[in-house]
Amino acid sequence: MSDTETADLETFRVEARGWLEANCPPEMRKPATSDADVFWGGRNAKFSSEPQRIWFERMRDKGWTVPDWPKEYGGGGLSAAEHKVLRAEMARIGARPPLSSFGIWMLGPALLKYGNEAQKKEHLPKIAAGEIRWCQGYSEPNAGSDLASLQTRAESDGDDFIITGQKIWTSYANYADWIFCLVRTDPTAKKHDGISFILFDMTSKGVSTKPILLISGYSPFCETFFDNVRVPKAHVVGTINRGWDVAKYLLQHERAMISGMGERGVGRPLGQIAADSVGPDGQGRLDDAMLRGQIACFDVDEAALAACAERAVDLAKAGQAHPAFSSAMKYYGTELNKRRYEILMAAGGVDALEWESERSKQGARPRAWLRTKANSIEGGTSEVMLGIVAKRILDLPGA
Amino acid sequence: MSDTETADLETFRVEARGWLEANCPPEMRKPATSDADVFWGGRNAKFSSEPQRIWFERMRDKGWTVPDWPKEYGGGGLSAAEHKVLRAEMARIGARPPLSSFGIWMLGPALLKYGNEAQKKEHLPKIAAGEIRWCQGYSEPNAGSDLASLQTRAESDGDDFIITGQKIWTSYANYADWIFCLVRTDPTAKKHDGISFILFDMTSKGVSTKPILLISGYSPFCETFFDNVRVPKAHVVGTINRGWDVAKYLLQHERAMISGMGERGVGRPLGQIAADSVGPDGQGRLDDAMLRGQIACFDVDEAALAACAERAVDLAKAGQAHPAFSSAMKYYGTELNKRRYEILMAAGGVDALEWESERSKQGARPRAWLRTKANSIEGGTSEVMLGIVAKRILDLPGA
Amino acid sequence: MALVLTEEQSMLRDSARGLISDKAPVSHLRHLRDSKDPVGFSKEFWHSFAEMGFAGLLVPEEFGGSGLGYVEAGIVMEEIGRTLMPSPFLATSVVAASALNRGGNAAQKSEFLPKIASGSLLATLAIDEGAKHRPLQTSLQAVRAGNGFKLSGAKALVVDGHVADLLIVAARTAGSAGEREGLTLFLVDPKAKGIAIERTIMVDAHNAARIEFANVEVTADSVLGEIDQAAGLLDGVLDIGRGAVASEMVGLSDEVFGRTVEYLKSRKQFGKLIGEFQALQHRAAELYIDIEITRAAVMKALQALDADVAKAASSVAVAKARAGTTATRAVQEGVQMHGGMGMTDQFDIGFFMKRARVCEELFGDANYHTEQLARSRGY
Amino acid sequence: MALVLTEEQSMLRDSARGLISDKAPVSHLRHLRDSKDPVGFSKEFWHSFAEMGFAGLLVPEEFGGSGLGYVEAGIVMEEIGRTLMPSPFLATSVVAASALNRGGNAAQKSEFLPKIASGSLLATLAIDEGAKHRPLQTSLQAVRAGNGFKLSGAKALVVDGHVADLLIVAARTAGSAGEREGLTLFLVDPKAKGIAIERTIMVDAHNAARIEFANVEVTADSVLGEIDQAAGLLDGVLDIGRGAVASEMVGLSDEVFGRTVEYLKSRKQFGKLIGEFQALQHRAAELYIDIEITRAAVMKALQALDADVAKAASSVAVAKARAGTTATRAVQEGVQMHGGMGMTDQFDIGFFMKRARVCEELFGDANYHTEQLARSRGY
Repeated sequence: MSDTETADLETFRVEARGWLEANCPPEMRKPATSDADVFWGGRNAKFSSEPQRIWFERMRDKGWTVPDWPKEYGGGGLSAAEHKVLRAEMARIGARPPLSSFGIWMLGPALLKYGNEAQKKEHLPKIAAGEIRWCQGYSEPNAGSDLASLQTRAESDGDDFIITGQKIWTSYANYADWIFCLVRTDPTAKKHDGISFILFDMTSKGVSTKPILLISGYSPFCETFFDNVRVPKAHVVGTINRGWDVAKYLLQHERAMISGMGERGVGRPLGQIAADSVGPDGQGRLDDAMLRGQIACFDVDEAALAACAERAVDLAKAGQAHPAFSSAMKYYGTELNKRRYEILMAAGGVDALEWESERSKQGARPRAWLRTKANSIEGGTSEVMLGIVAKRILDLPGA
Repeated sequence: MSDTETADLETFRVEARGWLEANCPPEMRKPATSDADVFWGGRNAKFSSEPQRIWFERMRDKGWTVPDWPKEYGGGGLSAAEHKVLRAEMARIGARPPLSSFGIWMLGPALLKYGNEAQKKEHLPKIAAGEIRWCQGYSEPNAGSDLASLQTRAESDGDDFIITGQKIWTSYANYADWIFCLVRTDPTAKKHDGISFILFDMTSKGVSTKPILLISGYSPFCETFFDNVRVPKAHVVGTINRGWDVAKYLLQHERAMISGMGERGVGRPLGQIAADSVGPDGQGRLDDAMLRGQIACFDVDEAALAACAERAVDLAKAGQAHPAFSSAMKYYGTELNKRRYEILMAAGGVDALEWESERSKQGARPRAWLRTKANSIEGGTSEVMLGIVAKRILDLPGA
Repeated sequence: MALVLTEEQSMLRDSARGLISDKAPVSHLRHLRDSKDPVGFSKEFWHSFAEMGFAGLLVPEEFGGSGLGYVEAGIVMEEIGRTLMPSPFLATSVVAASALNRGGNAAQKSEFLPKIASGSLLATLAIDEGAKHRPLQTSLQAVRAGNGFKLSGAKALVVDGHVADLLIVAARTAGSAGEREGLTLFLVDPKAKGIAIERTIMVDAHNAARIEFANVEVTADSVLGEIDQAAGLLDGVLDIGRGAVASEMVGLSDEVFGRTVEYLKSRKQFGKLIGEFQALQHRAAELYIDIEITRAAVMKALQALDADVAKAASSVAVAKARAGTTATRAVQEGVQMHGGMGMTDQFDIGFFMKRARVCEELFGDANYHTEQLARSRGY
Repeated sequence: MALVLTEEQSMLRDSARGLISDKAPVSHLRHLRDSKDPVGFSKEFWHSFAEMGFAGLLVPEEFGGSGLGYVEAGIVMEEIGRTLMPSPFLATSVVAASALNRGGNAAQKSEFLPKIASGSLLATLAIDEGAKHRPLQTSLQAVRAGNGFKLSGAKALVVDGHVADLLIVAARTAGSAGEREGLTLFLVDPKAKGIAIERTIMVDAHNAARIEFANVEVTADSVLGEIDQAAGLLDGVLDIGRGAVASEMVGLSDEVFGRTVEYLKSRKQFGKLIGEFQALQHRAAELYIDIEITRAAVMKALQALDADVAKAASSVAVAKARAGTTATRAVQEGVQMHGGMGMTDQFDIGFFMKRARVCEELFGDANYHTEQLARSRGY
């Protein structure tokens, strides 16, 4: 980086810091404590508080719901370096994201790469402004890990497709305005061919949804049914029958996102949480030597993973990242998060077994524990991730 | 068991105890401390001590080198129940086996089941009497785990086969008098067919051996070469081209034997050995909390495996054993033994890193540690064992 | 003794399995949960259970029971583990019956054991106070008052605590938390003044309660065993309970494994049955081996208990520790191999994961028992 | 700082790799071992190494060194790990150079650092006395005698102890074993009266010695750093050594993994390349991920050392612990996947297993560092 660039970046940092200090309401400087406290946008969006509204609107007006998207599509137009500075400054004061959105995390990057100009103009600004809430129609009941074997049909009818089939694991489908969806447009082609990536309105005739109850209780997941839904062919992103390319690109974003999930590095350290239940022994160590060992091994691995996540970003910036590395991170991050919750359950003992009491916040810990079991399934199972590493990184035969 | 049988067994126990007390020299009532201290028999056998000779000859004369073989073949003719009593009585006074022999452990059971009368009469008594020392010619350099892909050829020439090829991992081939060997008698058949199980003298023209140096140092293993070795067809055990049946039967005996190897339950407990190096903490626990946890987990698993080994015998006696269960035991037993030695190395620290000093008994511990790494390879790799369990016990498709 | 079931034991297993799988499959638990059943188990079924002699399985014949041993109790627990049937068997028929039988005087035995055998009395041991199982940490106070005692304190996770007719309460009559001396067991009527019982809805939809004691008066007759000297009695009773829970976990592990293997043989992905994938085959084989080894360890512990409860501690520690790690592995592999379906409440597999977690905590988890083994071996 | 190599660092890596792989492949170590070489490394090669600036890599430029940092030292160590080259780099150029540079006075620095940089002086830290790495347990006594001290005691596993020209000896001038206070470092001539050095032939065929000190006289000038206050200096120097050994283990892990993957792609069994077996693919993928995570953790630790040695302890503990478990896994999988061939001395893979074991023990094993992390976090 040249000296000029460095100086410009410093100027930007000072400005951003000043603006954030002046504009981020104090209430928005701590993490959301419940799902209701997260703003997802959309046609029926409601703000849970006035500070939430203010924070969202100010950030939206600056284009900072999507700081690195081009300004013409409602973004902030920041460079990668500026975006990193902004993230650091937001983290400094604990500012929460003003808008949560699958449009931002998933569809946006895919549209930017594969969408035509009309599609970008139509959809990106509404995502940036939180006007339209999106959901993802990928998984199907009989496809599972073998995503590409999807069966939802899109039959050609003049300028339209007529879509019929079923999706599963559609997060927040019951709240979403639009869906980005994989459909089979050529049933005679090989399974990775003949798939198209298409967008449509969830209020279209023939769309219905049904929430899925998980082992952890209520969930954002739905089953989603399409019964002869009519969608213009112009809503296909990229080339017809080449939707798998778009899907793969988007999956990489999803995996990178999931691998960063969980409570890594936030909240109280496990050792302290365990101390609440088991107390210290005569030497001030946790009075459960085996649990203590498990926590210590976890802490070593968690710190190492944090370094690796940092390095993955740096490698990407340096253009040295392997495109499949997100699968490696997804695998390890989700397995580690499951380990974390196993330890939390052991540390919590009897207290962590209550399911419906006030005292247990309606079983917050056991529900979170059970929820983590899906981490290694959703967004590509651990087995699929290992297969990708074996094939694409290690180049093992037949993988 | 009827009351009469129980009473007879008690009588036998009293007699056996009396005979052992009277006949087992005191020196033979403790484990052999070195390989040289083990008596393997054979044409060139030498006794390492007078008590060793006495003990061997007295046991041989009673048929108790092979207590449960028929008397007509040099055995003791004991029933399974009597044999168990004899083993218990020998264990009571710590009497060591009078004769170590692949003839007893492997070939004998196979001959008893598959040999013809002439073969049994010819070979079994010499095994029982320690006159002939046998080695096993199974593995080949290019076969490895895929034992049945062996390439050693036996070409028909009148009443003889002419054998050419190479074996590897032939234990004590350089000391053995005869070999039991798998050879390919029909190169056109499918790989498991066309194999024969054949016996021949290691002094035959064209046989040569070469010891293999292991990562742990000198080893009993050899490479064994056959260059146009002439062997009468009458030396085939079982049917020509059906040798794989004999081989599989024998492998089960070998696996059961290996799974019982290692120092399980003998010698000083790991916790005590570790205490020598790391000492106690303020509460009397090992002053290496993580190592202590590993030892404790090991102890749990070792005790559980001991129960399972006991149960496997009981199941076999009750006729309820799955024939492939020896693969399960082989897998776990060898993996556990490797774990044991990893712990021993960690417990030994710097002292366990010396390789050639008097103090370290010429690196006894690190050599034993390295040697254990072969446990999960020899006699069928851990991967092959898991495959057998998946296929034969769990009946998983395509396993 | 051979580590295989005798013919009589096999018959017991078959009869328990027949009854339980018929009358109380997993859907039975699901129904009790979804209907928010106030009792949490089927009283009607418990009576059939008692009629078949299961409720009094450990009760001596002179008190109307079957007079069987811990191996037999384990056999029933294993079958209970297969369908996750909620029932008073563990708390009443195993733990409380053993406490009364081993610690009770003639009057106490005659009063309570026949009722347990007939299925008319439910009883439970109230021991743990903190988040983790630490029997010697008991600090519920029993202060002498006149001829009797007054109990004050609280108990967490009392199995069946909200339906029990009799509480066996571990209290401290002397010494302080952590000491072996000074523990006493009391037989307490849950309807006594000063007792507050809160049913806790648990993750596994089985029964448990928190119980508070505020100056609860009990007579001197209510002492079970010797005053201040309950530690030894407790050790034995808890080990019996541990053996029983370990058996339940073996049944649970075996069942969830069986269901998983069936799924591997029927679910297709990438054009193959997923059971054809070698990575899953190896993991399934490892899990099978794990379960078989644990099964043997648990059987060994039950036989050791039958031989001499006082000498079974090491075997029991090994069994409970192994059962915990094995069941945890079995349910984790079960959910993972079932994929997204395994995460839905609609599939039964999640019930096994939840119950395994509670069993792991009951009477000490794998960490606790591994630690006990290390201490008993002096390192 | 970004966790990627700079252009200069990449060039350093390439040049180290070129030199080492060319002049000191694994066969170099094999030859030294089989010929029972009395020195245990190639002096000639060490001079080329010094000429290229590697010997004085950490020595400040004013003393004739390259003045580079711990990241750069780690780069060289990683390459050393790839071929298992025995050399004085760790003991002399990393540990001893750091001790002198961080703890030495002007005279000591001027005397020794230039010689280290030129490759003409070999030095080593003598610290461990027992079987395990426990720096505070140092009990070698240094008793005041006149203006100087007399040293008595013994050191185990002194790397390069039989060829060193200078020993940096950790001794106790006050307090007792286990205490931080009272440790002092001394610069000792190994030819001094009262010193007995026994070369120990190690499992990895690298160099080490046991050294006994019997009333060895040293002057007051030989004290490195402050009397009684060496613990802080030692912490830093040991952490630098740990970072270096962790780097060696990353190189070793990566190399053994690379060889194993190549084997998977070339060895056939059951009519397939063994790399086609999914169970092995998944294990290989897991190991790859393990190595990459460890690589990042080690790089993080080296950068932390470069930023501030005194604040790097946690990062270093994480790095050394991870490096130990990863290398252990890598060599175990390496041998197992190579099958019987991996067990033969003829294959190189066993050399990696042996060296990994020694590296694991050097400056504290994974258990030690995991324990340190737990303590530093207060649980």
